[in-house]
Amino acid sequence: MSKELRIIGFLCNWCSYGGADTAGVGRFTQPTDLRIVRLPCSGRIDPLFVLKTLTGGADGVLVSGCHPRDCHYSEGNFYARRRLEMVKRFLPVIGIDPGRFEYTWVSASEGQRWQTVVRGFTEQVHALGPIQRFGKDAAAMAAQLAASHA
Amino acid sequence: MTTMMNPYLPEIATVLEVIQETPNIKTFRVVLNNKDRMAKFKYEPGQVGQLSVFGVGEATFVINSPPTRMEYLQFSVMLTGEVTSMLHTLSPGDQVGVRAPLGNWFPYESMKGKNIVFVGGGIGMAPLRTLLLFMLDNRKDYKNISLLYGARSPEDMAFKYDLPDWSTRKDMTTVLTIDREAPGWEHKVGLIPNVLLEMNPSPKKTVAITCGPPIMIKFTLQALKKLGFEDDQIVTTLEKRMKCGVGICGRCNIGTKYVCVDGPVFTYAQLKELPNEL
Amino acid sequence: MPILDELKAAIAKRLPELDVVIGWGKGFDALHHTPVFITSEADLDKLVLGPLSVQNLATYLTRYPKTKKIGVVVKGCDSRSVVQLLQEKLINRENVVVFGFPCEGVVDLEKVKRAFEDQGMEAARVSEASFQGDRCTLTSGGKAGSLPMADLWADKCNRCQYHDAVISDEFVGQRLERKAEDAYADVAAFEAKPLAERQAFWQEQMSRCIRCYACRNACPLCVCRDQCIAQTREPNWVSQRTGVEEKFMFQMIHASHLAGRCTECGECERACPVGIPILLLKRKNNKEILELFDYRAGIDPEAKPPLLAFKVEEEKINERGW
Amino acid sequence: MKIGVFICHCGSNIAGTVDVAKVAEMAKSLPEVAFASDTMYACSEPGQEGIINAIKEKGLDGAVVASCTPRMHGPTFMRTVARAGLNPYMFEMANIREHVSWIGKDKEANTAKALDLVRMAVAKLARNKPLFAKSFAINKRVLVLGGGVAGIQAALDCADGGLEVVLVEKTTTIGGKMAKLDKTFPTVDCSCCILGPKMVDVAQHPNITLYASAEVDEINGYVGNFQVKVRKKPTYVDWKLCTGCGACLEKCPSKKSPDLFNEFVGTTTAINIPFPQAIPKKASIDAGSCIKFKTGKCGVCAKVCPVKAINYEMEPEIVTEEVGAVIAATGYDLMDWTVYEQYGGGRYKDVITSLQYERLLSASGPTGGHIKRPSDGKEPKTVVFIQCVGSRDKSVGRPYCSGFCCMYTAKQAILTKDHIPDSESYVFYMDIRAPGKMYDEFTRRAMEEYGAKYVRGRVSMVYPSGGRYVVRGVDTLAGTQVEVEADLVVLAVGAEGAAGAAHLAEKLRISYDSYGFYMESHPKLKPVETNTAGVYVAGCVQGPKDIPTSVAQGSAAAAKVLALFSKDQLQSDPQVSSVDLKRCVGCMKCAMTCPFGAIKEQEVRGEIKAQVIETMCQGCGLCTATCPQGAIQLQHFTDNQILAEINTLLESELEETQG
Amino acid sequence: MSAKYLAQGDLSAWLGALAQGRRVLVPVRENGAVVFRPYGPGTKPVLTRQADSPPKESVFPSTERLMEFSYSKDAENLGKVALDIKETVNAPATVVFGGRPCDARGFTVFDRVYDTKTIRDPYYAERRASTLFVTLACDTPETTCFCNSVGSSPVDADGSDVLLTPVDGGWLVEAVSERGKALLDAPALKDATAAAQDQAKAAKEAAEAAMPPAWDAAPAAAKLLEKFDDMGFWDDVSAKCISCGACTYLCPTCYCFTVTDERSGMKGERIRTWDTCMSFQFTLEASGHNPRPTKAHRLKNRVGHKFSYYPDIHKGPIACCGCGRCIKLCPVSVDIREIVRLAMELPTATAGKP
Repeated sequence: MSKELRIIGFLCNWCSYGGADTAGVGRFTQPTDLRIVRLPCSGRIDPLFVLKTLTGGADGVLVSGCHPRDCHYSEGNFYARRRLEMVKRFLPVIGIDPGRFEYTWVSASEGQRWQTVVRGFTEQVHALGPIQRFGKDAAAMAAQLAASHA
Repeated sequence: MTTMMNPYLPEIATVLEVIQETPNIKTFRVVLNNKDRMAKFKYEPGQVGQLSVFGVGEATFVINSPPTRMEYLQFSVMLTGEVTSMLHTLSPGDQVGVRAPLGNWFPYESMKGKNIVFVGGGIGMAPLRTLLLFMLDNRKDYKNISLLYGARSPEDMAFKYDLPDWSTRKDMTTVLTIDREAPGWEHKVGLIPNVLLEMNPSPKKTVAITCGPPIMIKFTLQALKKLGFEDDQIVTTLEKRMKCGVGICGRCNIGTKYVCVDGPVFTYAQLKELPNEL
Repeated sequence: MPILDELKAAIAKRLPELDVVIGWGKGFDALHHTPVFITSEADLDKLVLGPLSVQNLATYLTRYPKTKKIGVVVKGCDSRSVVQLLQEKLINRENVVVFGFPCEGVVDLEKVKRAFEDQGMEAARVSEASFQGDRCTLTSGGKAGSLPMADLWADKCNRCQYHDAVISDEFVGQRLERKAEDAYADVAAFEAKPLAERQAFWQEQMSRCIRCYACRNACPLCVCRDQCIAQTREPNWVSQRTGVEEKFMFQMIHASHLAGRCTECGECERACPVGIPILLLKRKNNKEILELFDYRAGIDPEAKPPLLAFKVEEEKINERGW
Repeated sequence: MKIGVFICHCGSNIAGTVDVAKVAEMAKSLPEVAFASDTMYACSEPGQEGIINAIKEKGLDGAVVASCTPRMHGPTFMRTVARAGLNPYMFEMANIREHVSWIGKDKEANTAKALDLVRMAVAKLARNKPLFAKSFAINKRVLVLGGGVAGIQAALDCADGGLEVVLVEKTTTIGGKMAKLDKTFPTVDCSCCILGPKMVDVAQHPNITLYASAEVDEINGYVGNFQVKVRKKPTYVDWKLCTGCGACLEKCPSKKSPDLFNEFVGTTTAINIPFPQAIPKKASIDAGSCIKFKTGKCGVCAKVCPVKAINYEMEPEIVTEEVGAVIAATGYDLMDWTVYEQYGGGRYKDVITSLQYERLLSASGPTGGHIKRPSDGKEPKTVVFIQCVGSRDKSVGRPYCSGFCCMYTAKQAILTKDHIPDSESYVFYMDIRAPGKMYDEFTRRAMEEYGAKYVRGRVSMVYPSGGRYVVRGVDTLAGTQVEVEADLVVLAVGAEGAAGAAHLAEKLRISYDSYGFYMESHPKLKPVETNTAGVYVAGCVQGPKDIPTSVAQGSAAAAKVLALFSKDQLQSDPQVSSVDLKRCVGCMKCAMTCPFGAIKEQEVRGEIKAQVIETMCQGCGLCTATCPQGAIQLQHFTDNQILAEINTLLESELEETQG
Repeated sequence: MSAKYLAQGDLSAWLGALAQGRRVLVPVRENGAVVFRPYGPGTKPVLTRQADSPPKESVFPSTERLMEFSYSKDAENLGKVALDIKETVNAPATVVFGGRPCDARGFTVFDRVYDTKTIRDPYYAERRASTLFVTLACDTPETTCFCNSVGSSPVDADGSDVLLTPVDGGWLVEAVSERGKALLDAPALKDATAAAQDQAKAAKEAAEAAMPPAWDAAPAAAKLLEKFDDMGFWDDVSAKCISCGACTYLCPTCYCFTVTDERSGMKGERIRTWDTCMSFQFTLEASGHNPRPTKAHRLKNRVGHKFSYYPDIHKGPIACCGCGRCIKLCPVSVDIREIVRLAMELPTATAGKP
């Protein structure tokens, strides 16, 4: 794969972080782009973390929690599911490809699934390439567009 | 081209010593890294400075060591917000920014030859300490000096290292008080205004200087009035949110007066002239 | 009886039990109304009503202590904000008296400005304005011009589904019972543009932002106000740096905090002194909320906001997700 | 703040694919880092000593250990840091083993990634605050839910350990599934004879309060201090008066009531006592079939009752119990096997469940221990047992093995031969799973001594033919189609969570799987704990298991409760949410989403503010993600800490754009 | 030097010449708002009306870096961290073109605070020195204009370097300052005819006559102080205020700021940004105490500062240029004219409480 891209993962401690551990224990090889932020629960994820991360220049954001109904805190991922779905649907309007953000569920035992998720998402983000950033990149783009319209 | 200094640019200084005064007050003794500037550093008792933790911000504190003792500049910091909590993590050797001196100072010239009564509460003792030490260092210029210093409890009493000297000196009277009885406490127990009334200082040829939390100031002023002090015999020093410290940024004004340049020291007579917006 | 007189009568009737009634009065020129605060019957003379009554007065409700008795005059769209505030228990039903009326719509002053500018007239120099039937007539700099109202209605009025207040204690006039369609065509049209163009659009628009937070403070549902996380260091979501991404972050905060709550009164966009079309972001969320949860905010005071609720089995969210 | 960074080699586990020395060297340049080094095994005694010495010598305020997953050694190093005199929460961990060294071989990429993870940990730690646990008193009473053998064992062990026990049973008697069994494997001893005495112990134990015919309505509170509302369902018989004499049963004219205890094999009277050894041995009326309830006339039982215990007006009663811990032992139910159309979907009277067969075998059962076909009461000569009906069958959504069926089928084959010596038994099976002590020997006895014919294969169809049933299947060992004409077909129906288990789990705030089985805290190391402090599981509520395992879990759960209650005070986890009162606007959205009811309103100087009940907060952070002002922050996972981690990763790029 | 004449057709030629080697900020339309943007080929300045944002950013950017700082560690002792600060003054040569007299005059209010005998704000002062104002005199007032009541006029040249006055087919171009004179040395500018000069004079007089009658705001200084403790008054006049910062940020004379540190890793910057006295945070102290806790207190400070404290401190001048943007762009039309007039007990359009 080409040069590493900046992919940030937000994982719940009980299922998905454990799933990533399980993948490690099983030596399930994964691309190295992903950096994981450990949180207690997917319900802890303010959708703004996703937006802040993407507009701040990350090329991809991956959220993973316990499977619905398996939340360690019983309801956290139910709320997360709605909020994350909303943020995914929101991205197109601010000009960010929704493929740069995915949320999914991986249990602590699903090492293999974690590997599949990381591989798949990393590939997906690489296919989209580096993100165009608000600020410098987009300013240049805006100028270019303005020039072409003039 | 500019000849004047950039008023926003702090001097870099090194923390020499950190003293845990009370559970939520720490004192920092700092020296400017530039030895020449440190040697030439001039200020007056009551002037304040801005301490910077770069990356967090600046906050204002009175320089509570007197200009007569220039080994270091001393600031006492009570834990309240972001800057102060960051300051509290500092240890000797750490670098800070200092913008000082700022503001006006205690009118010590006009106090010469008079009796002086200091009334300080809690962290409000800090500015009084500067002037008190300055006067003690120029003892002959002043007549009787008395100090009433109160805190909530013995632990909340700052400047414990000064207290033995102040309590035993023959050339001043010191009364210490705490709000409620505490084991091992051998001084007064009672609220400052009440103890002040008990002390019953004469207003004759006397200046009272007071600083402390707003509620204490309010009742201390009442007590001083009751004792017969005139408005211009009472001096206090104010605290406000400041940013620039040089009268530009526009937030510390009370009507026409900017606390950072016109203050922080005001007589009660001056305060009464100001609009009511403390 | 003209609606305005009916409204005055209705307010006069309820005024004795109220601390204040908020309505609209004449503004600084012929093209402006401004909120008025009625505390006595004499104040009733100040009351006006019409296509210039643009402000959503529900925004004032949360600025009073909950115990104050407040009357508020609402357009259909404004009434939804009241419902939303009730739903979130941010106001007490028994302490709010809602005066509704059939709202024909309000003008978009920006449209007025531009349309008359095309006729060589400056709206900022208006001396007279009248709204009769379906035409708006303006006198400015000694010249008079007239335009069809159809060109001047605010976008939200053209797609309005709630001309009559959805909640009211006193409703004056005949209900309009009119309902336009709103298929979120504006959102769809914007999203049809290339991705980079969308981002560049915001880049350009937000570069004008002066961070005055008029959008937030005009919003009837931005109830944090003094405690908004856009202005805190703890937590520190938005830095004071100059970048557009920092300014835009607040718009994402606003949109995110309004998801499932926004009643589309459009005050954010109207209040913006530099004309940034930020309602689009909230409309986008509302479109998705409607699709996902079949929910519109500000209709049912008993409903639960969709993002403060969940279903174990979500019908429209793919459980396995990605 | 002065932070120490310790990069662990973990032998070659990390050092093999991460340049640990380089990570340590680069960590030295990070903000706040005053010390950084690599260490062979950070978790070893010398490794920990190294950390402690560095903290003391360099005057560090916190430590970052980059090694394995915090789920493994997080607590270890928190204790290390505490031993060095720091608050244990002044610690962060970077997972550079499971998340780095073990999943990639590119040393350069791994090293860069490891450094990033260290940077994130340092950025987070710089914003950590010391946290302190709070102590609170506990109520040393325990609630046991379910009076099956696991619940009975748990209740007795707790009671013997000196605790007051509240035992709540849904049906009118304790005993559970075990009471319905005729014999138990592999000893073939009488189930009721070994369970009976334990049931009597429950009834007689001074520390046990038994609520039969009762369910839990509501559970509030937290470990050490739960408030439980128990709903006592009306039995229409005043149990304080009833002596269990049985006079009412004899005279009851309504004899066609469904017989719950006998698994609907046969019928019973509308007022009944489920079985002779029932505890409590009290009569109760099935209002659904009682003539008095249906028509208003009858009242025979009331007339014959010598102690006037009958009360047709009885209402449900709510009792509130305060306990400090809960053991859930609500067992299992059989899955609804009628989805198997190929086995008649419930239409063939002589295709029955194994549990119904137990009742046919039981001397106290409806047939008095004589095996009779339900259809015509004849003694079957050919009995076919079909295994794995609703187990290991993805087509009906039951992929798991119910565990105990192989064994009881062998037992039932043996008992069939005992009861009807000239009978033939066929067992269609997939695999024989008999891993217990003396288990495999037992199945062999069924085959070898008792002549049960084991056919390895699935049954594709059962259909009636001339008063018998043709069972068509395949013998995968012989590779042939098999057809057996059977008089009786017994299905080994798989187990699932008991009816209502999901609902109860929600009240207990614990998670459960899609089959209704409760999730234990850790499948190996915490088999009877749940993720809600103070709530334990025992027996089949967690998953199918046999009697000895259920009993062992009952005892294990009891031991956990006794250990919990060995202290007078509990300490709350300090990693909870906290409200900035200055910034809270009192919208209470946090309380709306809190899964634990841990946030309540409070009034501060006339304004509504949120307040976290620290002992109830479980630290999920949902409230923090909900609060629009960010006024409620989950300690240790504050917005600023997470933002610091994010910003650290984006930092290099951020610096380019600042204006 | 005598006055020059700029024909409408020569406007871009002159702007092009001015833009050689400096940035020229001109009012342009962006999505309905008129804002100042750097001039480039093809830029169409909007000269028919007042810009919505004043050219305040030219001299006083909404965000500016005051200094950079960096930390560095002692290799021998990581705990020993050195600090370095670097002043960052940035003053590009600039011409602000097409602002109105009120816009240019705004900076005269800054000058009395930012560059005095005792204190000099180098960031401001250097940019002020590097920025010239080519101002367009007004002809017709907008409904929110009241410059003539605060000591100015629609043709006031105070604060400008060059003044343009509309005449037939173009503008009369007059240098106001010495620095302005240098700008007139351009081929696009022709010597003005006497007729043009007369036209300009007439235009100026007409512009002044077109203004609504002036009311002298000077007496407000004392009146506002009298009303300081009358919170009922301030509650009434601030009732509709929603506490945003549009009025202050769009005000050519509002000069308050805040200072914030931003840090990434071992380095960072201390920046100053516009701040608004209408915001709760402006005076919020770390203890939670706020001397201006309500919008009434804060509005009092805004009006008081402009019409009372500033004139008091600086002996006369009002810190308001009468541009009317705070009225025009206020989402709820809070009208500072009305508040001042109410305080002065003068009649107001709405007669009584606003």
